[in-house]
Amino acid sequence: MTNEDIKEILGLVREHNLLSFEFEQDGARIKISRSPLATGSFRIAQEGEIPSPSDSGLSLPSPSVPAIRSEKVRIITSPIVGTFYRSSSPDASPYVEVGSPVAKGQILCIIEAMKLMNEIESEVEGTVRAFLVENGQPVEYGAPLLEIDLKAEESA
Amino acid sequence: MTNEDIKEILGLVREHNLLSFEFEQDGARIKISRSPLATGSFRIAQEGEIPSPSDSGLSLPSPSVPAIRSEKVRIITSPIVGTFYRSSSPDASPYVEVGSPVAKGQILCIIEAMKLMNEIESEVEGTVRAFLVENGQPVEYGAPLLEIDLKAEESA
Amino acid sequence: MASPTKRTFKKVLVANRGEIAVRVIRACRDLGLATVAIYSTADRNALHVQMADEAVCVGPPEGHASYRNIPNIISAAEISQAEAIHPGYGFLSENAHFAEICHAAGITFIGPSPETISLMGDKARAKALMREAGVPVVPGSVGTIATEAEGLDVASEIGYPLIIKASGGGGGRGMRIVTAPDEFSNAFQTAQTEALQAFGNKEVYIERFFVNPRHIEIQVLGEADGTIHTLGERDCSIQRRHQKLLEEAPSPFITAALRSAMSQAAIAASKAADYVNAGTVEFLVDPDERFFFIEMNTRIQVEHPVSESIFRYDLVKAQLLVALGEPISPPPPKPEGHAIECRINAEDPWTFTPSPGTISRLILPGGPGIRIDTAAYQGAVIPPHYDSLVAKVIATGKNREEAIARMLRALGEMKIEGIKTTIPFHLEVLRDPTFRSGRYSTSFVEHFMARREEHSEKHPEKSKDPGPEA
Amino acid sequence: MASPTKRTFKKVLVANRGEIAVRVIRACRDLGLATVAIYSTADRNALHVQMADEAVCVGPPEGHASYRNIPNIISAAEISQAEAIHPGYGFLSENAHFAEICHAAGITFIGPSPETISLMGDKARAKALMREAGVPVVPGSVGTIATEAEGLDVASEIGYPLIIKASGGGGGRGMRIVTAPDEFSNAFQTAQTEALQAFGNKEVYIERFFVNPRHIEIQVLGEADGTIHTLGERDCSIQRRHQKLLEEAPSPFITAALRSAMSQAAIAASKAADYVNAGTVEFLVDPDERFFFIEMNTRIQVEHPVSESIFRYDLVKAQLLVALGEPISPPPPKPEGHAIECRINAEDPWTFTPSPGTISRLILPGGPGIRIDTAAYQGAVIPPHYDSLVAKVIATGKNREEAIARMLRALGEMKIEGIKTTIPFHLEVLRDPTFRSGRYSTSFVEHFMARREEHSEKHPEKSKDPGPEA
Repeated sequence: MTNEDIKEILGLVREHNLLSFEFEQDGARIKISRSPLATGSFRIAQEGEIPSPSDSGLSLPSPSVPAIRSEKVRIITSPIVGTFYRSSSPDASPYVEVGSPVAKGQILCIIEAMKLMNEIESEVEGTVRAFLVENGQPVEYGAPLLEIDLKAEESA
Repeated sequence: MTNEDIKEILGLVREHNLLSFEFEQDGARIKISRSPLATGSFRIAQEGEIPSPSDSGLSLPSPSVPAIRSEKVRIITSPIVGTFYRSSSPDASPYVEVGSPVAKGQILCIIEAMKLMNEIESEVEGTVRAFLVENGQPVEYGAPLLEIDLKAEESA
Repeated sequence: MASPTKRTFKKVLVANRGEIAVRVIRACRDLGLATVAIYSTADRNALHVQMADEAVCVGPPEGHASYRNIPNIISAAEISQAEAIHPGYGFLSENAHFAEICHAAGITFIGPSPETISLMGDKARAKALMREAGVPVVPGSVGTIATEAEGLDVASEIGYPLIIKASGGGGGRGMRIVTAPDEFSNAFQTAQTEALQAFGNKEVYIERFFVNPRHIEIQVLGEADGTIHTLGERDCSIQRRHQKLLEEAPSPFITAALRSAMSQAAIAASKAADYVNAGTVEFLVDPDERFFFIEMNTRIQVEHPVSESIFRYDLVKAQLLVALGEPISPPPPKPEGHAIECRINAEDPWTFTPSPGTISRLILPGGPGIRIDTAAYQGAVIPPHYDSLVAKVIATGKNREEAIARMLRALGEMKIEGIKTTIPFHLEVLRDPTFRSGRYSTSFVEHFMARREEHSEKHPEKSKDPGPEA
Repeated sequence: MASPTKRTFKKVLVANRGEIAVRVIRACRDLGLATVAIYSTADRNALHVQMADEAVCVGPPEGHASYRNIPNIISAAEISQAEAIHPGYGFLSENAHFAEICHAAGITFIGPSPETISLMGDKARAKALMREAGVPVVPGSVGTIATEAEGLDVASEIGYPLIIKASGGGGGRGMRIVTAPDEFSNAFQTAQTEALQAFGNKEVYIERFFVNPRHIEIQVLGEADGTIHTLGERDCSIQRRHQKLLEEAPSPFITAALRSAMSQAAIAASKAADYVNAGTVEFLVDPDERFFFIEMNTRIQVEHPVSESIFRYDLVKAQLLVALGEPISPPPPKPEGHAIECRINAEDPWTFTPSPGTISRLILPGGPGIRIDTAAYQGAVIPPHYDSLVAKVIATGKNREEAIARMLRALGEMKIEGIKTTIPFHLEVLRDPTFRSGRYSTSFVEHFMARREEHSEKHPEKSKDPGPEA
């Protein structure tokens, strides 16, 4: 064990706000005691304070929304920037409704971009659980569009 | 393990505000205990990164040097800015030496400032443990000058 | 140690803190001069300490024990072998005694002579000198007023409203406005008491009080041979309780003829005071464009960058060159464009209560036309012991409109978290129609705050403090 | 949606990132225009996203899928109802197809017409046009060279050394220097292969190669009515592998007569290309003061702030005004002072290896004569996917000496931790006697690095990398 090793350990102890730390090489012993007053690190505090980058009412992919909310739900996100529509035209009926069963490859909605209607297909089999965007709302890249409850075998 | 190694480790222990630190080379054993009063992690981290404010060879009071290093030792710091001398003139003998007993109010050294010799008196009774500044060296406000081992009743 | 007659120096001790210490270090660096910072124990991690080549701790946090501690500062210069001291503004910058001690210790004091500082520091003596020099002075008592009876006599000559001021003072303390003779007695006694408490000198004098004046100052720069340069005026009328908050140059009010007359008066004033180095002659200008000498500041001003920006001239560098006895290039005869400075203070933007603390997040503005003078950084501590100036933002444009647009943009993108700042105040002032019109006086802030108050009573939902992020 | 003929707009989408996105947002704000930022998922917390009024995520980190993703960017403009797009530099700024699509979608593209972009983007066609317009062009092939045999014929006319360049290229790729006929065959084939790989077009052309030229460019600004203004030259000779590192204006080499001749040539070039909006005509200037057209950049340049500083003229604001069809104030006929820009890149200062990461500590310089253009802040991430420019520091002084002193001061006080930066490189260049003399060419950096290498072999102990803090 060199001084460099010790220096690194001291840095880690401080970084992790430990009250004490024990370590034994051959007996493989570790003992860590952390300060109960340990606050979030500086960087975390700062991230929390950054203002929301958009005021435009666009549907934003929140950094904290995971792509998969649970093992049984898949969130479909927008692969492009455009306007979200649930049907092919104002008069047409929606491609799917909450509760609709969906098959792989089935059209879920369209994103209009540069006057083109881009059909968004389901990558999974399951049931529509919820819409996350209103009809006609603009969406950016990565914006969550809808949630699909996965079929049992998919979620396994 | 050389004296340089020990010095470095002691510096690190002080820098990281540890209460205790154990180390064993062959069995590779480490035990670290950190002060629960350690101030905000960000400030400490930053202080560590700030370049030393002085290149002038001045004796600097380190932010982490406590006024009292242990219950039994008192560090005498400079109340003014000037030049530290251990005697009243180059020919005179030093006011005190390491090991000298000192009484409250006894002159320990002088700080010359603006051609005036300012006598620094001991606030405590005890024995000179160490000088922390060389004779003739400039000192700033708060610079640690010498360490006094306190008499038993003082430290109680 | 440099001998008292030797003027040349290679190392400068900066006897100040905050943005002005940083400013002086920058000027020293531009000239290749080494720098020594001083600091109190509260400023151990301050930017000026990090930036200087050397740094000496001179005392505990309290200003009188550190940044005003003359023996420790002189001793710091001696042990670091600094041959000159730049005092910045505030602290010891207008302390003639300190300048004298520097000279006695063989240290070049970067500023005018102790005699000039002393003369201009005594407001009554300064005014008497100005009268002799033919500089228009605010009508008032000649010298100080000893008794209430004498005061009443002088008052009846001057006419009301009038103001009673402390002879040794400044910054609003020891000042009383009297609008009618029956208020005189009370005001006189209060002013004397305050003057004694604040400045250790109960002497007061009386002046005519102007209701809606502008506060305009002329920047001067005196060379050792007696040459006096001027760099136009700064309009400092945006004040709150005699504290300047926003300054601009040129003044939107001053005509070329008035500028020329005021510059001539400032030159006469400086010559009468044997003025050497940078200084500022402050005037009140009444709505009829008559101007009156108030005082001369014998140091660099907080707001010097607005003049620097439109003249493209480094005043602090010039201060150092004059002190070195080196030739300076004369400032250009005419400025170009328009500059505004906003003082960003660590204060509640509407109550102006100080808000010391740690800056947890900092984004400074930049881009074309923006200059930042600050000692702030992310993680820096604004201690409670000193003035609350955190940063000066200076916006320069080809005209006043462009300077205002740039300042609005800069303050809009500036982020300071962890402390409250006066950014929201400045943003509202910059959008205020009266400010935009350029037709404002020293009572602007009072009226602005009253309008704001009134509006918030009528529209309580809209008047919420938008917070430091607005 | 604005119709294609309607030019007025109130909201601008900034199709870029980093400091230039911040720069464009600032110019929009100065004019009261709303802004829409676009960003990749790697730039979610980027400063341009925080600063803009709105922001739209347009794709994953890779540039081709986000900042070069034309459908997503046009769609972002449509959903945010932005009526104009400013492309900045790089990415889609010189993509004629993108400019065309903008027009087709009724969006104002802030830049010259697609035809002009297309014409000047084809280096061979551009040169042919310049020859017609009487602008001196580097001696070389007329049009592209199809075969090796044809190339050898042309080469013997031009003489050696010569350079083979990709017709569709730039940035050093597809370029080969040939010093003698027997090297020609190999070089020609390699250049063709590289050109095909890099630009999808194997066409090459041949030019005379100059050994110690200067790279000097003229800033032009074309109005819709055909008026072409010039804002003097920038000297961009401090390059490493065709990447500019430091620029200054005016050039320490150019005489008034040469400046005037080059400006006239730049005007002729711009008129020949029906140039509208800001652009740059790049020239090589040989040691005998002969100048030759290289290419025209049909966008704002990275180094535009040096011209802005000495002309006190906002070029990006002018770009917006020209696109709006609003009158612009003509730039002043003569500049004042001297400006230098250092590009601070997230790279190892001596190997130039990219150093992406998180900025753990940031102190930006300030004070008189310093302008900062950056998207950096403490805590910001420099992603590995884009160019490594972190900040531009622009120092302006009354002369070159003052500008250099201020730049040295500014870079000395600048602290960037968490990533390596090229600050130490710039500090050494600024202190280099050849640079200080002003007598340098595009081979400066190569010689400078060689001298450095040599010195480090002789004095290994002194040559240690002083690190980002030096």
